[in-house]
Amino acid sequence: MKNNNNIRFVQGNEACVEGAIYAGIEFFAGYPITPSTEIMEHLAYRLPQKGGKFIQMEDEIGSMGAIIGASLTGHKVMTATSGPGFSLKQEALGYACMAEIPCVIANVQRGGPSTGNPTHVSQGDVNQARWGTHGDHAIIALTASNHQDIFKITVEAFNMAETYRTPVVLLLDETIGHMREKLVIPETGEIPVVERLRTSVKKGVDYHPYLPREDGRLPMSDFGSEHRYNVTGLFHDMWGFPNSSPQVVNELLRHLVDKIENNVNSINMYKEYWMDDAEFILVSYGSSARSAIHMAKNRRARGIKIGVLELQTLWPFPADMVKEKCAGAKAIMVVEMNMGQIVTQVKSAVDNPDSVFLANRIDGELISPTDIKTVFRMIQGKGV
Amino acid sequence: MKNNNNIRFVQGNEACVEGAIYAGIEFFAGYPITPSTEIMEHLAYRLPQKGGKFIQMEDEIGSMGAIIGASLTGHKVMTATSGPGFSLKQEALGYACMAEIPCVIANVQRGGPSTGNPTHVSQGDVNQARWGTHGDHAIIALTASNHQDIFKITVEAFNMAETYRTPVVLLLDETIGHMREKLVIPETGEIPVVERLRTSVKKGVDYHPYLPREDGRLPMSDFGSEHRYNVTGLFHDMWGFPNSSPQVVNELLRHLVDKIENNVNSINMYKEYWMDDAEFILVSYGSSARSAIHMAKNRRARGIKIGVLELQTLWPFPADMVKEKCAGAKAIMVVEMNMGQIVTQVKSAVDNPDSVFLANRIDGELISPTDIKTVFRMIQGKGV
Amino acid sequence: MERLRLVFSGSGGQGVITAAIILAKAAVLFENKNAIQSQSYGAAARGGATRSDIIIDDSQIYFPKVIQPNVLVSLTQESYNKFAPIIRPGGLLLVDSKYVTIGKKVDAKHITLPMFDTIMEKIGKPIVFNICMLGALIGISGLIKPESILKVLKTSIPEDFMAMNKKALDLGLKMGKKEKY
Amino acid sequence: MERLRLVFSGSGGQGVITAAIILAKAAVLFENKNAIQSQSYGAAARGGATRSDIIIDDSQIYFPKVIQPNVLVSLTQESYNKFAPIIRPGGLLLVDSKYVTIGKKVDAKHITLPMFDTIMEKIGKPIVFNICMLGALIGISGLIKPESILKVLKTSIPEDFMAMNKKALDLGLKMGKKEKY
Amino acid sequence: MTEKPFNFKNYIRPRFFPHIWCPGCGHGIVLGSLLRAVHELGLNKNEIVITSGIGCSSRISGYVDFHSLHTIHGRALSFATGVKLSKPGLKAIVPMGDGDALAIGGNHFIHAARRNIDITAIVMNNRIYGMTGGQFSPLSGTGKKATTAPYSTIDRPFDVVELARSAGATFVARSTVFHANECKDLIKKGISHKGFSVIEILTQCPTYYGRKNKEGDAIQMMESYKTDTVKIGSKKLEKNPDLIQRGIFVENTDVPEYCEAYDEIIQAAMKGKA
Amino acid sequence: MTEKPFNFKNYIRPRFFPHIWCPGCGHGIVLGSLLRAVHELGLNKNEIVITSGIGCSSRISGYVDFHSLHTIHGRALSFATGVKLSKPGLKAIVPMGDGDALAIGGNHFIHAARRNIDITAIVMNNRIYGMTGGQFSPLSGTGKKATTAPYSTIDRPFDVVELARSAGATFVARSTVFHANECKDLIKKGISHKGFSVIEILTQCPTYYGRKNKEGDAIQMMESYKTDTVKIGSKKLEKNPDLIQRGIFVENTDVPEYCEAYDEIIQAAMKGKA
Amino acid sequence: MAKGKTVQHLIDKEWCKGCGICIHFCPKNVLEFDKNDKAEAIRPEDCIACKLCELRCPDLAIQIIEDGEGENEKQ
Amino acid sequence: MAKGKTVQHLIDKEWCKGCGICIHFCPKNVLEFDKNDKAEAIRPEDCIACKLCELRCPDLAIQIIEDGEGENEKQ
Ligand SMILES: Cc1ncc(C[n+]2csc(CCOP(=O)(O)OP(=O)(O)O)c2C)c(N)n1
Ligand SMILES: Cc1ncc(C[n+]2csc(CCOP(=O)(O)OP(=O)(O)O)c2C)c(N)n1
Ligand code: SF4
Ligand code: SF4
Ligand code: SF4
Ligand code: SF4
Ligand code: SF4
Ligand code: SF4
Ligand SMILES: [Mg+2]
Ligand SMILES: [Mg+2]
Repeated sequence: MKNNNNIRFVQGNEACVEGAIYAGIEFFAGYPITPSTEIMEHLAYRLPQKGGKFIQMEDEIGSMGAIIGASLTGHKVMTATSGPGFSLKQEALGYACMAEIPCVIANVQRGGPSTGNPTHVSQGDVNQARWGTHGDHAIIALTASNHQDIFKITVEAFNMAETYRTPVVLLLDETIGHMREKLVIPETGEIPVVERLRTSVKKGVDYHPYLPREDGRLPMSDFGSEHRYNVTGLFHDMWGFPNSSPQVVNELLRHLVDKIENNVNSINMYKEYWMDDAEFILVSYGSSARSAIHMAKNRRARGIKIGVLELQTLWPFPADMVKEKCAGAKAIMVVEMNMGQIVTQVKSAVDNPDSVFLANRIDGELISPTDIKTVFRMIQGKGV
Repeated sequence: MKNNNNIRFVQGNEACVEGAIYAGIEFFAGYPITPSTEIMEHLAYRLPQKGGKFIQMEDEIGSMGAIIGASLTGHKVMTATSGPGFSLKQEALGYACMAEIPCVIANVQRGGPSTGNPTHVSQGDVNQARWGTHGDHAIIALTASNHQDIFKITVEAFNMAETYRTPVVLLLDETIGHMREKLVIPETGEIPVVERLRTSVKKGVDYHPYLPREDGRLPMSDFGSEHRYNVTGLFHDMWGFPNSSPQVVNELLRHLVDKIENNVNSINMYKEYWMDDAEFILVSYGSSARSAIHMAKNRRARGIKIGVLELQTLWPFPADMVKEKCAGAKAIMVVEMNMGQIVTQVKSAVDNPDSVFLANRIDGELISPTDIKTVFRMIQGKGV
Repeated sequence: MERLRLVFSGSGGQGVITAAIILAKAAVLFENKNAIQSQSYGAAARGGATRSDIIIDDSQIYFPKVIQPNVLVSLTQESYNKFAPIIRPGGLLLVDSKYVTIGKKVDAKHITLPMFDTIMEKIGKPIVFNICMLGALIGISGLIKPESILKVLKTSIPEDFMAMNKKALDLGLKMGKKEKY
Repeated sequence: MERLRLVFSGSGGQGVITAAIILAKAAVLFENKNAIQSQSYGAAARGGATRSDIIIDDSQIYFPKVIQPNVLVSLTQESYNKFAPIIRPGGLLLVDSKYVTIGKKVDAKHITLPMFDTIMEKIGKPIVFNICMLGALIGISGLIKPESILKVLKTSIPEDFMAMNKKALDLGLKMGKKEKY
Repeated sequence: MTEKPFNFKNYIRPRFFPHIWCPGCGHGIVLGSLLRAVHELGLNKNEIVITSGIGCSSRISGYVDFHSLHTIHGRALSFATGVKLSKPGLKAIVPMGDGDALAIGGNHFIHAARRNIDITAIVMNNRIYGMTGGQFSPLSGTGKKATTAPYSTIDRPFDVVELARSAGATFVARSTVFHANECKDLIKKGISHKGFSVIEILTQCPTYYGRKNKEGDAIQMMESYKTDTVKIGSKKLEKNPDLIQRGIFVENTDVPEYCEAYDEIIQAAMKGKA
Repeated sequence: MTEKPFNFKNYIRPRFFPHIWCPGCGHGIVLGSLLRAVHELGLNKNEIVITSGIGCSSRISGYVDFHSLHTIHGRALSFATGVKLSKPGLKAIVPMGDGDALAIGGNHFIHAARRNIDITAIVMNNRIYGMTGGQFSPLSGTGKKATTAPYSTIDRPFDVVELARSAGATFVARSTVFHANECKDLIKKGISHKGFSVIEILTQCPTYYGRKNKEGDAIQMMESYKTDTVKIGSKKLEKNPDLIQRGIFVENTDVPEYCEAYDEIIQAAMKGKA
Repeated sequence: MAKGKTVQHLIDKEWCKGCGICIHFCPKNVLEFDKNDKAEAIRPEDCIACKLCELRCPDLAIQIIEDGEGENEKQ
Repeated sequence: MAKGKTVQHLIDKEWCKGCGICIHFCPKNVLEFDKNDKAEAIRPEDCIACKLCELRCPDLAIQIIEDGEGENEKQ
């Protein structure tokens, strides 16, 4: 059994903080907003203990700018926010996509649009995470439904940010962020941690910050070290200098999208519950998945062949995996707390879109096993 | 024939300004950004001539705030921007959705993400217009491919903003915004102009700013007049006061989405070219549509049964109309300048998604008839 | 162990949320159980009735909210009025005699204890009211070992305050043990 | 009328874009034609070679860019070098003798005229160089009535400058008419 | 002074009372002063638009029976700019939290001041982010505790008066909720002033700032406003230059107001003068 | 002074020359002054990070052979804050346009000043948005013409020096491109200063500001910098108080620098003092 | 204002949150907490109608009505 | 600096944009436009090596090399 010191009873936001610390976070910049604030509060306390830096910026835009700057000096960085702040970060988030800056952005979702329902749960920012900034681009967005998994996907978020040189969005939600439950801090080495890939090009030899290696990866050089190069949000050549020639634009944009979309399988994380013989499948994620699992467990106990596919990677959407897992199911219910954002993806992914149903709740209350059961009964033609 | 005085030779951005003037714009706030700047420059000149107000704000966020404030005093309002500024406006745009503020936001698209390719054309912000702000919501987004149509859809944008009490996004692009062509200013009355629906509730009688009438519409009361009410970005009751009860949240969110999505047919604007007997269909919009029409016209001349469906309403996406028009086509090519944003919608809409192809260009150059022809040849199995 | 669903309710300053966290934490850290604690946030938390939900179980807990508590603790009249109706038939209702007057009974064991008055009389510090309540609850139900609570307290409050807290817990325990359940 | 595709090119201060707008506007407002004018924006426009495309036609014009111009006007060596290769076989190339030295010929009628020198000699103001160029182009091709240009100018420049502009246009016309095309 | 005696019931939306602020929160005193100021100026409720952002302070807009516009965090002044410029006959009042006004909202603050648009900004300075639970603000000052400064703050504070002055505000004043009558008078002057006016009011957040910084309860915090502040130029400053000054720091009536200046643009434009 | 004589070729990226700025644009003179300042300070190019936003001025970062970070409009100081705080050994230099620094970027400007983080902000003030083609800026001043002010501006200008001072900058200076040597000296002092330093440099945009406002060509505009400015406190001010002062307005070395202050937080945290 | 004025202390006990500000700062010690920790005028006769309590009550819970005042309010 | 120093005026005519700043502000009238409107030192002997032209050239197009200076640069 685990060393007792490694067991914690914490909020999900704190689990995220501990995951970030495990992953090696060195810099955080943020601006408080419910229900994400505990992430920054804990990091204000935890980071300097490890020699890391914490700064409360004047707003969310500045926070996003600061973490990009700090990433370029060679540090692992993160910011955290919720809906309104996530909207404000979009311009700079697009910059991080374009300039290929490793960074993690946690969005602990609350009810929107606008100021909305600040202290209530929602999963309404899923599509925004994909499309919130202007222009074509690709993004990685991860989520989790319990504290152990929050810890893990936070580590993975940092890993993927470094691996793909990209911003990674952590889509948590108010329920999971605020509730407390057990967290067992893994031993060092238990979860692999990806360190920044730095260039091995020596002083005096040309370093091309934006020329992908054979394996597609782009080693970085820290600001302050021997290689002086340029970073810009304009389309740019392999040295990082602005270039708007059609060929350069075309290649860079495809690179930005392909490096994510072509790695959908490596990026994809998910969990399965009773899926082996499932005739009915609940596809869910984040705190909704807790209710889905709860409901499925109960129904299984009554002999119904129902399973749960819990998505942890929302973007790039793992369409092939979903298609495969759902093949042959009588009905698929997507359980989410919005007007139907992932259900659209699932419908496009599966062979028979008509077998896909939405079990949702948008009123700020956590969707309950009973809510899902109601939809299930209706699908079965049993009424409510 | 038209009075010569009504014929202009102008940029698309100016056509948009003239449309706004025709629609009765009274207030504009903005911050310059290529390639939208001419809209504000012309309005700086045109508005005070009519007693209207123009203000250059400190940034795009402030501009969005200012037009919302001015709308509430009873004026027709607009702002204009491009990608980076559109990203910055997202938070306040969500406010306008939530508080149901009539306003028009022009986004003259350039290459993204980030600073991208500022002086080159793109249609990369289509999905952002739909999902850029946090939380579930619905939006109206219109576009056009020539100056006469820009004029008209600008008027329609103001009309729809008033009719549905909602922000309307005008998605123009660099090519159409900057190029000059003929514009004939319609006579007064030629295009109907929707005036703001003001409440007829008398002084002393309870006015409910957020209680839809039988016909679904919400008459407004100007700030400064007899009815004092509250406007907020929080979920709110029929008086506009914050309320987070699940029932209120649920109803308001459904109202915000339904008032748009349920009126998709009234909101839908499109044009058809040679569609009657078309075996091949080009679905396009904005400046891409010019190339599509050009190409189709040429192919028709060679006897090929090809037609063009030009979308002017992008959101809410007119799925039923597209499905109907495309039924029976051998192949459908979506012509757009992005990595495939509307093509995804078309695929979901039609019966046979496998017959839908993307003809796109993302390098900052206007897609050409030849580019489309190349894709067409490949579809026909003729190679390049 | 059967799944335990508790709701602690009261008003802002009474420490019901703290009590809930202590209880759940004790169960997790020192009794090898699973537990979940959650609470209402926002405006309601500042004025009005505060509520914290706790679920304790040996197995994994998924849905984290309590819809019908086995155990309801109410330390104000307002919270009692609001939450008494949701108590599970056959459950336990614990209220403080100074703050709550029982109205229409529900199908549950009703226990009213003079927790606040006892604390004020024997210790004089309202700040340990919540710990006394925990003691009483444990006394009644035995849902956890009192030592586990003390272990949690040891990690979270200054040494000097331990004695007072222990005393409050004991006072509660004593009162609680007298009640049959 | 056959579709006319023109490219005017030169450097920043020479007024080639203005000339393009005037020409297209004249066609639309005073000759009942359709016309489209576009230009390159951004960094390239500030330094380097400026380019403006014009398409004139009786019928509707959709694709607005000129890929291969029937008519290319180049007022700098750099722009000549850059754009000469894209001229349509059998088209017309007009350049200024002061600024451009013709290199490898293309399949098009090459006309070199001392427009700048004439202007400087007869008027002394480089500002009307572009109007002289328009005159020359019209003189050569007759693609539009000179009066239409004057009508456009009347709406856009101060009265005082009209005489000078008219003179520049006439000088161009005279030079142009001598050329056969 | 109007004849009718003051009764706040005429100016509030009673449905929302008792209000949501914590016991002893100074924001309620600011509310009282504002209502009295409006009353004494004899303003018609229909001519007032109160615009606020997000924060405990910003809740004030919901409590008053004026036209009320509760916007997004930090942007209230830009919304108010739209309100005022589009309908200059309205009185635009913008109560703001210190974070709202000077953290996220700092840019709109200095630009509204620069333009000298006729808006009255009341900065309810409790030196903390109250609504989000006690993070430090740009007005907290160094050496303070906050949930985001567990080791105490290193961030220096703005001086609101100096910032407003240098940005161009034409009326700048400061008071505290202890001096509730002075507050009222300054708010009256601010509203009457034609141009951008700023009234900074020190107000206690006992729940977070007070508790975290061991400044005691609301009463003790208000006592400190008495002891730690003086009227501008008071003799006491000589002995103790750290005292905070209260009163009117700037009152400049020579600068054109923005909406009026714009009216001249309209005149010119209508005469065709570009 | 270092021994090696100055040769700008050692500090630029020649590939991008001739640069893209218009003939006579003052931005190039600022570039020259900056390079000389770096040279005379004997700084290692690897220890300099130049961060800029978007604008003609912001293009400067692409021309210099330092680590260069070309960001988004108005936000350069926040990016630079991340650079500096995460690696305090680096010299952070941020050249900014007047719009970039004080329109969209005004908030980051005052907050960087407030924190006193060791960044050198060079405000290249041409009183116009050059890059987007001549809209007025918050430094244009009233009565000017711009593409967005066809009837002339009514917006009052900020005084950069006063704003920086009141926000807390600990080094504030002003010069003009006519006074290129003075610029260089002030930039040197700004870079050497430990804390947030602001150097405002008046620089001409003949293409838009000059042309629109009939201020003549680059030469005439530079002449006006000679005639319209004086050293701080010059006697000439008595006769003509409208003259713009040049020199060092603030130089305060008593205030802790932000990164150094944060190091103390780290010390405390490592010792477990929360 | 002379001492001994006839003054009504209207205290809305629903609104009063018991912060004690009025009590603490009353120059004449007129107010005290009742058993529910709500403000109460226990020495109304000492009141000089300075209205400081009313001005400073954060909850708008006190109104001081002087003799003859408030007439207009009655209809 | 004494007049008559031996001074080299390195002018990069590719970089010079002909703004005339160096010409106008040269205290000794050393510079003028050439026929392509690029700066040229036509009276180099009058140059006092004040380097104002170099300092003020917006295009980094002029370098003033004094006798003996720039040695380190030659390799
Ligand atoms: C864009 C955005 N960022 C952050 C928040 C969260 N937030 C709400 S109020 C607030 C600060 C409140 O502090 P202050 O303005 O000083 O007002 P107070 O509550 O202290 O009166 C913050 C950070 C938000 N609502 N929106
Ligand atoms: C978010 C955003 N808004 C607007 C712009 C457009 N823009 C680019 S530079 C600029 C202003 C340039 O003026 P200034 O900062 O003074 O620099 P200058 O060009 O005059 O040197 C603007 C408005 C942008 N790139 N991004
Ligand atoms: S948290 Fe502070 S500011 Fe907010 S209501 Fe409570 S005391 Fe007032
Ligand atoms: S537009 Fe103005 S600021 Fe920009 S390069 Fe030209 S002269 Fe310089
Ligand atoms: S000041 Fe107001 S809220 Fe506070 S105790 Fe007195 S009456 Fe009650
Ligand atoms: S009016 Fe003055 S004297 Fe009377 S109770 Fe209130 S504070 Fe005391
Ligand atoms: S200052 Fe420089 S660019 Fe201008 S003319 Fe002289 S050498 Fe040429
Ligand atoms: S160094 Fe001085 S004197 Fe010599 S050419 Fe340059 S400006 Fe003239
Ligand atoms: Mg505050
Ligand atoms: Mg500028």
